[in-house]
Parts: sequence; structure tokens; C-alpha cells
Amino acid sequence: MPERELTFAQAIREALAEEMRRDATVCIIGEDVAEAGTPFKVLSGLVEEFGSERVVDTPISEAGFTGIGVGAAMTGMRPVVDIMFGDFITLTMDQMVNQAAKVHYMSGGHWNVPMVMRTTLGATRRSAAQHSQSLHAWFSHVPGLKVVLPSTPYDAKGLLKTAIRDNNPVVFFEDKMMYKLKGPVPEDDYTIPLGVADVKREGGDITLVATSSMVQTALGAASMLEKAGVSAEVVDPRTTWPLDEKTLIESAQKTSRVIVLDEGYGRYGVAAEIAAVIAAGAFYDLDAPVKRMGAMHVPIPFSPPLEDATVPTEQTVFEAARQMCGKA
Amino acid sequence: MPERELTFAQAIREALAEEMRRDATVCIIGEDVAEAGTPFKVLSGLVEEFGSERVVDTPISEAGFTGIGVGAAMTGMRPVVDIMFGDFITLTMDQMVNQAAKVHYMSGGHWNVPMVMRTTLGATRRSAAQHSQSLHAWFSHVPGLKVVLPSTPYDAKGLLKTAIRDNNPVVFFEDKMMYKLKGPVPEDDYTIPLGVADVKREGGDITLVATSSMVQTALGAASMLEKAGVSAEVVDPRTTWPLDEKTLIESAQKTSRVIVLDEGYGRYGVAAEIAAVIAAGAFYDLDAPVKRMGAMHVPIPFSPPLEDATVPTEQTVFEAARQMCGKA
Amino acid sequence: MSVTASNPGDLAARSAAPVTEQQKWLHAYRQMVSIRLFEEQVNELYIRALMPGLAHLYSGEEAVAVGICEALRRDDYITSTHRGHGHCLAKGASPDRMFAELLGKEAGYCRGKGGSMHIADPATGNLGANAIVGGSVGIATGAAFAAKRLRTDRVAVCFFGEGALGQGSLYEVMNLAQLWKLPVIYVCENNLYNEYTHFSETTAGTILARATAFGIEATSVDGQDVRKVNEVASRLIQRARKGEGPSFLQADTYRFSGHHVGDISREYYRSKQEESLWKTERDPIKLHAAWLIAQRFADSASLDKTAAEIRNEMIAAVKFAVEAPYPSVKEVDQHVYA
Amino acid sequence: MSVTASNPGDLAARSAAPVTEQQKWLHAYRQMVSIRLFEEQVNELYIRALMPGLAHLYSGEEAVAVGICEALRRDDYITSTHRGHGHCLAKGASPDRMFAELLGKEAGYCRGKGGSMHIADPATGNLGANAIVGGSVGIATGAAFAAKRLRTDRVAVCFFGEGALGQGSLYEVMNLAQLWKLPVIYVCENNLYNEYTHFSETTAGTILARATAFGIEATSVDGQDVRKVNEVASRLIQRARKGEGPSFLQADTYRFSGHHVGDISREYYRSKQEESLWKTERDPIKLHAAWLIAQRFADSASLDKTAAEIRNEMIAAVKFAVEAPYPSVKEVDQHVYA
Ligand SMILES: Cc1ncc(C[n+]2csc(CCOP(=O)(O)OP(=O)(O)O)c2C)c(N)n1
Ligand SMILES: Cc1ncc(C[n+]2csc(CCOP(=O)(O)OP(=O)(O)O)c2C)c(N)n1
Ligand SMILES: [Mg+2]
Ligand SMILES: [Mg+2]
Repeated sequence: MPERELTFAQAIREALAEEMRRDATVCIIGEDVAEAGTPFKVLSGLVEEFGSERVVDTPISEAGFTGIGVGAAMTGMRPVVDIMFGDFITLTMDQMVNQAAKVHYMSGGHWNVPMVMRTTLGATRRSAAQHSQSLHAWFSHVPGLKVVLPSTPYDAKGLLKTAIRDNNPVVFFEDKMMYKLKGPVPEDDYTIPLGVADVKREGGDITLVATSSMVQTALGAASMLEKAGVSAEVVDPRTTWPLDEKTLIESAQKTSRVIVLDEGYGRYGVAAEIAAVIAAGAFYDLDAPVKRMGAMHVPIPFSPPLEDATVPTEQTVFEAARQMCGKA
Repeated sequence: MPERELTFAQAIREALAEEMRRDATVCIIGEDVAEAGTPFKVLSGLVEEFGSERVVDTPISEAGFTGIGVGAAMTGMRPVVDIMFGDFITLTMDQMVNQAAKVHYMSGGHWNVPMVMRTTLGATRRSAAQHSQSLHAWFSHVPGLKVVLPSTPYDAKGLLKTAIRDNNPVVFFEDKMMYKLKGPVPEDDYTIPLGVADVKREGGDITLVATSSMVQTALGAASMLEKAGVSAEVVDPRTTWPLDEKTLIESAQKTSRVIVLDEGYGRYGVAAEIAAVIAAGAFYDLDAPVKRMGAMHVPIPFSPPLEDATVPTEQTVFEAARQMCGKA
Repeated sequence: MSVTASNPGDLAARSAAPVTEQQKWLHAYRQMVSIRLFEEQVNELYIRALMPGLAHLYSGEEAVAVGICEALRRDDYITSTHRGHGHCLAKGASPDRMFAELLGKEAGYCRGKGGSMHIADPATGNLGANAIVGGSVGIATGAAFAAKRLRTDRVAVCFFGEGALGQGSLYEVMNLAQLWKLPVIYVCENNLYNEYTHFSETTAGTILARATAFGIEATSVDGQDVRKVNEVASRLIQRARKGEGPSFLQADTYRFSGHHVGDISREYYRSKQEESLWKTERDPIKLHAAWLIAQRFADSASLDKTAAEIRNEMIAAVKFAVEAPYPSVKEVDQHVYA
Repeated sequence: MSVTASNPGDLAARSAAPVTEQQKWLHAYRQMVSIRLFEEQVNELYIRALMPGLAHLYSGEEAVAVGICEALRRDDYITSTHRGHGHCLAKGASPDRMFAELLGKEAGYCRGKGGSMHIADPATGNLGANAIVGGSVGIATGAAFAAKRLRTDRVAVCFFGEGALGQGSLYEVMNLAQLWKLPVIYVCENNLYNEYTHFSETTAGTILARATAFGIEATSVDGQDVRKVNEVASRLIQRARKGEGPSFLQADTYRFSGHHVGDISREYYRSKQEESLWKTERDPIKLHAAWLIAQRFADSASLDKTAAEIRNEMIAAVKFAVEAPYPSVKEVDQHVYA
């Protein structure tokens, strides 16, 4: 029986549609989410099924409608707030960090904020510095939020369904370059728990810890490495918070060499945390320092040859891993 | 000749006054900065000397006046934008990150943003979750910004003067619990370069890398450790970006044991970056995993016994260091 | 304990039951006095160094919170501010658990985790005080959004000081509320000062036009007159409940004390003369007392008796809070996630 | 190269020199046609897959940028938007360096680092296009703040689409600009759509009231009539220069193409009929051409000749850009810090 394949975008749409059918309090709020189905067409068809009361177009007011999401979540709804580009989370930081993340704690556990923010990350779309950032490190830094980074259509569907059912504010980052990526996605109602890493490929010589679309890059590099006689394990934490430290550390202990791949800035970013966790947790097993690979520490340039130089590629990961394993 | 002592607040005021006398384009913009001199009285007397054209009270519009600071900086002024509590930088992220940090790069080097944002960090003031955060990791993560964390009155004056003269956006974080801290401050016009760490105390057994007021905590712990027979080195990076990796790594190589102390959240924070840098840079010299100590990963609680439990103290640092050195 | 028995929210909760005019306005009086005497105790606690941190007193502004909350149902929502004690009490919070919160005790509304600026209480529809100026405008509007979607016929009242007019998100949500005809009432408490700066130095144009620009019905009211506040609030609430959309109410008022309990020397930003004028001529409690007496709804002695009773209740509530235990330090990492 | 010689900003730079009415309006015509034909080439580049990414065309809105920029001095400031080519050209940018920027080439205004949405140019007072909706309202207001402080008598014009009315920071800075009487003109280009949503679905109340609420002088103008735009802009600019404070101009206009070059099938949000009505009846270039001919300032043949010349210049400019080299990859980490 051939497995059904969906694109990443379709998997997200299916998760939303299933949850909206299951629970009448789930609604979508954001810019051009209804008839337009977002610029990436991820939401096409939802307003037709659920109506404009549940798939709600907004003005260009990210702070305002995020705040409305928080209040609605506190009072009985399960809003999925859509922030078109991850670069615009800058406008929502107060509502997300000073409000959503803290309401439960500050109220001594009396109010909850079961809300999801869906947004994007990722460069190389020739969109320049204000439409290409991967800012998930900020939210990962903030207690009270959970942060999800799906890397396959399968994970996207299962993790989004879990995020919607979670009673906390969850930020769900989608790499916009992955929307057309295809992969097997079961039709049934499965969920994937938050905080459980996934070993996307087993290997013995080196661990590539990778998030979001960097998982695809790591898998590509792992194939290249295989031909060069290096067996790479690819581990996807899937959520940066909660973080499945155990799986990451165990893989590092097994292989004793680690590269961390994340498309955000490495400095003070997700790669720094994961590197620190592994450097401490696998301290006695590592044969080499943990290496971080991420966006170059520059605003993302528009010019294609420059932009391409800012992100890790299968080739650069391949070379770094080979060198680390002494095969270069 | 006895050295002149100033409080941390006085040192900051003196730096501002000196720079405002030196350069007529330096101005201060913020809430209650004029007659009130800010709630912490850091700016008292400045409006009297420089007038309300240069010490400018604003409405409660952090995003708005930060944006005005960016535009004014591009066109000939050197604004010092005052954000009363570091928790309110949430409202300025778009202007700081999507605008200020990127203007120079996006314009191919044609426009500059010589602006300083002064704000606070630090808990234990019984101000609860929305007035106690230390969010400097976010700005440290963003290329195009510089981030300064003074730990003494001397450093505060010298670093602030440098920040004002810098042609880039610089964020200057002051721990509000340090405003009354006294220390020697020369009357002359000295500056301290950004990106140069300072060894605040030399030692051989363990390195305490500490930022902002955690430097004071580390120094206190170091005195306690001395009595327990442990010689601790205290290294203050002074700026998280640029980061003086060399000094940090050299100290780690010398002592082979490191605790990183920063009052922000350790997870995905400044302590993670510094730990990762040292774990990699001193890989072959470390005798134990780098330990991170920072704010507990919770919204800051109001209740005093709970709040006190969220931050490292001289005692907890002392114990951790002693244990690390096998003397516990 | 007895304080709970006099829970000021009770009447609001029973608002379906018939009350006479007299009962209604006596209750409003009781509520205002409760707030005033609550704040008196807060200041005491500060002076006696028993309260951690600071607090922002609502004294002088009582008619606003009380006039409005007396027109609300217990299950309607409010959001409040850093100067929030009055809103919380007016919506039905108990002084004992409020004091406990102010002292960081486990018996507090937030188990001590929130403190003065974060009191929240699902039982009275209180979505929480907020220490970010303008920080709750989205939350209140979101509660109205949910009320409309869930067809509960609840309304949400968003209290904020005129300083919050400086926050752009207010304009974002007012636009949305009007587009979506949400049952939310934006209540701007204009007490003339943003901290230490007169609002005229921070506010261009007029306050009401900030709302009418979005097509929102906007009115101003004398915030020292509890009956007028109640009258206009009742109208706006009914309007919202009927699905006629959001409204904006500017209540002109004055805080009798400093910006916070520690703001003692304030002549550099406002004169003693101005303060004493408001206290003698424009005290909402005195004004309402005079009216009650003129209507023969009460006499001076009975009002004094009420005040004395309430003061005793407040003292008992303080005692309860002072003696109550702190939360266990183990709680520090509880309630981060639901 | 020849394109630079015809730098559309030259006249603006020389605005002190006497120009006849005829010269003035012929220049405005030239500027509008330059923008139209620039965008024509941009679309070509997209279709021919020579341009990385997307671009948002200004075609149809030319009279707004040109009417306003013709009233500005070269050293006055502007801030622009994602739909910024028209503003940049009108303020004096050269097409060759603009095309080079759109293609990510080193000869571009930003050395290829900015692209279509970030063209900036100190020489013409262009503080930069901005890809954050409303992202430059603070920058423009800050430039006005500096102009006032430094007594340069410059003014700043802040261009934005009506979609930016959704951004709260606009209200924050309008309040500040009015309080401080800053020389800034907020120009709201109402082209009826925020991406794929009609502005009436996102905009409660009226647009002008959003500014008058802050006491700001606000006017609307037919954005398809370059002379009317120029007239009202001149008045507002003069006012600002004299220290009389900020103003707000709503220019009613229409974009002839999709939201961006890739937005081809758009009937789900606006009808072909509506589009063709605007293109036939309300084309600012056609309207101005008819007027020029009626005034005997030009005849149809001379206008055609102008357009043909400009098209050739544009083709040459494109050729220049296509052939220009990319920046060296080594530049990638330059210009992060000044
Ligand atoms: C976003 C934000 N900026 C600044 C502050 C600091 N602050 C606390 S209260 C206050 C003044 C508030 O004035 P207003 O809204 O009029 O309320 P009032 O205190 O008069 O009741 C300020 C500036 C804050 N809490 N939040
Ligand atoms: C803060 C922000 N939110 C969303 C977007 C995505 N976006 C780009 S253009 C646009 C519509 C802008 O409409 P308008 O301001 O009317 O300008 P127009 O495109 O009509 O010229 C949107 C939503 C953005 N760039 N920035
Ligand atoms: Mg006030
Ligand atoms: Mg538009």
C-alpha cells in the first residue's frame, strides 16, 4: 500500500482543518488568511469550509491581533495566530513575552493561554534582510512559551495538532522554503508529543543535530558523507522548548563528534544552547569541540551570491563533517 | 591622593553630561527623563543644564520614540534613547532589529545609525514578572547591534562614552540594583573600547565569567572561595557583542574550570553562548563541563522568597565553584 | 473570615435580584469606601516596611471603577492596570486575598506570584492587572472576541490610564474592535498625569477623537461622580451586550497620592494647591455621601458607621495577610506551564 | 552613461532656478513616464527570470510620488515602502543604479545588499525603502526631529500605503510629531488594497480622522492628478518648513498591476472591470498628457518622443544592470558595522 504523500503546506493545512473540525473553538486570525489563503497559499480552502467567523482576515496589526489572540485564548477559544513572516514577530514581542508567556504563572496558575502562533523562518528566497530572518531563539529563551520547528510534512502535521491542543502558548516556525517539500503523511489523527527529539537517520561517526529545514540539509550531507565513508547520525530536536536533551546527548556520546545546524544566527542562538548542552552533557565522550553552523552573523543580503553564502549547504556541512572526522 | 568615588548612577550621568557638552548633537529621549530625571533619578540635573530641547520627555510610546531615535541618528543627531525598564524593549524590537541594526548593511554602507539605547536589567527588586527581566540575549543575537553590560561605576562611565561616540546602534544595559553601588571614577575624559574583556580579579583554580551585576556576585563569591582555599579568577566580558573570546578562552585554559554567570535566562541566552565559546575554545584544557548560572527558567515571581530563589547569589556561586574544584 | 462575607462583589453577582435605588447607591458607597480604606492600609504597609516593592494607589479615582463595575455582571470581564486595586475590588475581589497577594503570600489571588500589579481572578472575570502600560488592551479585546464567538453575551471592560494613549497597540485593537463590532468598552481614566508628566505634554489633539477616528462611540464623564459614571457605563454596556459594538469612555479623575507609595515629594510636577483642591472639592466619596444624605438614603452617622465597619474589616484582612505563610520555595517553578 | 545624464532628480536639485510653468509640468510628465517605463522593465525582468525575488510595481500611482517630490528640495528627506521604485525615482535616483540594485549588483544603490525593497540614497535624501509595513514612520519623524534640532529647514516626507494605518507606531509618532511640531508630512497612498484585502475590510472610521485626532492638519487629494497633488504638497511642505508642524495627506490612487509581479490571478479580490476602469479613465499619465496638450505645452508627437527616449534610456539602464558584476562574495560581512 503506497503511503500518501503531501507537501509541507498541505500537511499544515490538514492539521488545521482536522483540529477545526474537532474543536469549534479553534480559529485562525491573521493577514490575508481567508480568501487569499496567505501569500504562501498554505491556508487555501479553509475559509470556504469554516467561514469567515473562524478564518479571520485582519488589518496589518501584528501586535493588536496577537493581543486579541491572547485574550481570546484566556476566555475559551484556541486561536491560531498567523504572522506572515517570522521577521514580523518583532512587533508581537510584548504580547507574546510580557503577556502570553507570563499569564499562567503571574496568575498563580489561574488563567491559561492555549494559543498557537504560526510563523516562518529561513533565507535564500531573495527577500532581503527584513523577510529572511530565523528568530526562533528569542522565543526559545522565554519561559512560558513552547517552540516547535517541524522539518518534514509528517512532523508538521503531528506537531501542529499537538500544539493546538496544548494549554500553553506555542510558537510554530515553518521554513518558507519547505512548503513544497513532499513526504508521507498518514490520513489518521496522529499527534507527536512536544519535547521528543527524532533520530532522522542513524549513524556512528558523527552526529548532525539539525532543526527545521537544516534537517533536510543534514540528510543530504549525510548521504554525501556515506559515500565518503563517514556514517552520520541526524538528530532533530523538533522542539527547542521543551528540549529533549537526553536524545541529543546520547547521540553525541555514541558518535563523539557533533555539528549543530540551525538556520538562525549561531551567536546567542539555538545552536549555542544545543552546543552548550552537548558540550556539558557529553563532556567525557567528545573527541572534538562541538561545531556550530548557522546563518552568517550578518543581516541577510539581497544579492543572490551573497545570500547563498550566509547559510549552510549540503556541501559545506559535508566538508565540515568530513574534516571533523579526519577524512578531509 | 584619594580616588574620587561615584555611584553607578552618578557615573552614567557624568558620562552623559560630558558627552553632551562635547557634542551638541547628543540628546536624550525618553519617558520622564527631564524634570523627573527618570524614576531611578539617574538623569537628575541634566535638563537643567541642557534644556528641554536636548533632554526630551516623551509620551509612553517606546516603539515611536525609538523609531524617532533611529531617524534622528541617520540624519545628524546622536540620540540616547531611554527605555525605563528592560522589559519594555519588547515594544522596540522592530525598530531596533528590523531598522536600526540593518540600516547600515541594507544601504550598502551609506547610512549610519549612531544611537544608544539605555535600559535596565535585573531582578530582586520585588517588581514582578514584567519589571524584572534581563533580556540582553535578544539584542546580542542580532548582527548590526552592539551590546554593553557595565558592572562598575568606572566601566559604566567609560563604556557609555564610547557607546555614544560609536557610529552604530549600541544597547546599554544597566542593572537597576547597581545604581547605588559606589566605586572609583576618574574625573577625566576616559573611554573604554567595546569588545575588550576585563579580568576583574586574577586567580588560578577556576574562572568565573560574569556580566553586569553578576560580576559583583562573582567577586563576593571569589572572596569566600579564597577563604576556602580556592583561587577564583573573575572575568567580565563587558560587552556581549563584540565578544572578547580570546580573554575568556585564555582564562579558561589557565584555570581549566569555568562557571558562567549572567542574570538573563541561561537557556538560549548569554550564558549559553559564552559556555559554547569556552567549551569549544578551551576544549583540550577543561577539567569539567562549563557550568551556567543565571535566572531560573521561570517568569520572575513577586513573592520575595520565591524571587530570591531565581537568581544566583554569592553563596550559591561559592558552593558551585567549591564543588567544581572538588572542595565541597 | 468575615471580610469574605462582605465580599464587595456579591451584589454585582446578584444583580438580577431587584435592588432599590437606596440599596444600589449605598452599595456603591460601600464599594468606594472599601477601596479608599484598602489603599489606606496599603500605604501603611509600605510605611511600616511590611510590603515588598511598591504599589500605585487608586485613592481619588474610586467612582470610576465602582460606577462601571456596578453596571457589570460578575461574569463580565475586566482588565486592569498597575493602578489596579480599585478595579479588582470593584469587580468583587476580597481584600484579604488581595492583601495576601500584595505581601507575596500563598493565600493571595496569584499565590504571591503576581503581586500588586498582577492581581487576576477568574471567579470575578478579572483577566488581570497589567504592569505594561497599555499591555491589556489586546487581552480585553480578545475576551470580547471570544464572547462574541462563543455567544455568551458577556462584555469586556478595558481600564487604562491616559498614559496608555501613547501605546500604538490601543489604536490597532480599537480598529479591530470596531471592524468586528466587539463587545468591549475602553475606559480611559484621565487622572491628568503619566507618572511625573502632565498629560497635556504627552497628548496632542483630544482624547475622544482618538476613538471616534475609528468610528467608535466615545463619551466623557465626570469621573468623580459615581452615579454619572454608572449611568453612562450602563448605557455603553447594554449597547455592547446587544451587539452594537465597542465604545470608549473618558473618565476625568485625579489620583490623590503620588504615582506610587514612594512618590512623596511631588511639587516639581504638581502643586499642593491642585491636590488639595481635588481632595476638598472633588472627592468622589464625599460627593456621593452628601448626595446620599440629601436624598435621605443615609445620614452622616450611618455612613460613619459603615466606614468604621469597613476599616475594621480591612484591618482584619491585613492581619490575615501579614500572618499568612509565604508559598513554599518549591512553588517557584510551578505554573510556568499549564 | 546617458541614463545618469537624464537624472530625474536634477530639476528638483535646481529648484531654486526659475522654471516656467511649461518646463515644470513637462518635467513632471517626464518623471511619471520614467516611473511607468521603469516598472515596465521590472516586470520584463521578472518574466524573463532575470530578477531575483519579487517586486511591487508603482504603476498607476505615479502622480503621487511625482507631485510631491517635485515640491521637495533635493536635500529634503523621504522614506519609502516595499512599493518604492516610484518614490526613489521621483526623488532623483538614477534608473541604472536602481536596476543594478534590483538585480543584486555591486553598482546598485546598496551594492546589491538591499534589493527592490531597500533602495536608499543619501545624495537624494532618500532614507530608504522599507519592507516592514509602517516600518519607516519613526525614521521619517526622526529625520524631521533632527532637521528641527539642527535648524536645517529640511522637511521629511513619509510615504506609506493605507495598509500601514493598521500599525500602531504610526499613531505614536503622529502624536509626537504634533506635540513637537516637527516638519514631517505623512503621505498615505490609498490604493484601496492591503495586499489581497480591500481596505474597507481593514479600516474602521475614516482615514483623515486618524490624523486629525492628534490635531494634525489632514487633507485628501486626487492621487491621479499630479498638479493637484503638487499644489497641496507644496502648501504642506511650506507649512512644515515654516515650523508650523506636521500634516497628513491622503492620496487616493490605484495600483494597475498585482500586489507584486507574481500576483497574476487576482479576480478573487478585485474585478477586471475595476482595473480597466482605472486604467482607461484614471491613468495619471494620460490625464496629465491631455492637460499638457490642452494647454499647448506639448503635442502628442512630442510626448510620444519623450516616452520613446525614456524607454531607450530604460533599456540602456537595464542592459547596464544586467551586465554589471555581482559584488564580491567577500563583501558579505562588510557593512555590518560602520
Ligand atoms: C510600556 C510601559 N512603559 C512605561 C512604563 C512605566 N510606567 C508605569 S506607570 C506609568 C505612567 C502611566 O500613566 P497612566 O497610564 O496615565 O496611568 P496612571 O499611573 O496615571 O494611573 C509609566 C510610564 C510601563 N509600566 N509600561
Ligand atoms: C509589518 C508587516 N506586516 C505584513 C507585511 C506583509 N505585507 C507586505 S505589503 C503588505 C500590504 C501593504 O498594503 P499597503 O500598505 O496598502 O501598501 P500597498 O502594497 O497597497 O502599496 C503586507 C501585508 C509586512 N511587510 N510588514
Ligand atoms: Mg494618568
Ligand atoms: Mg494599499
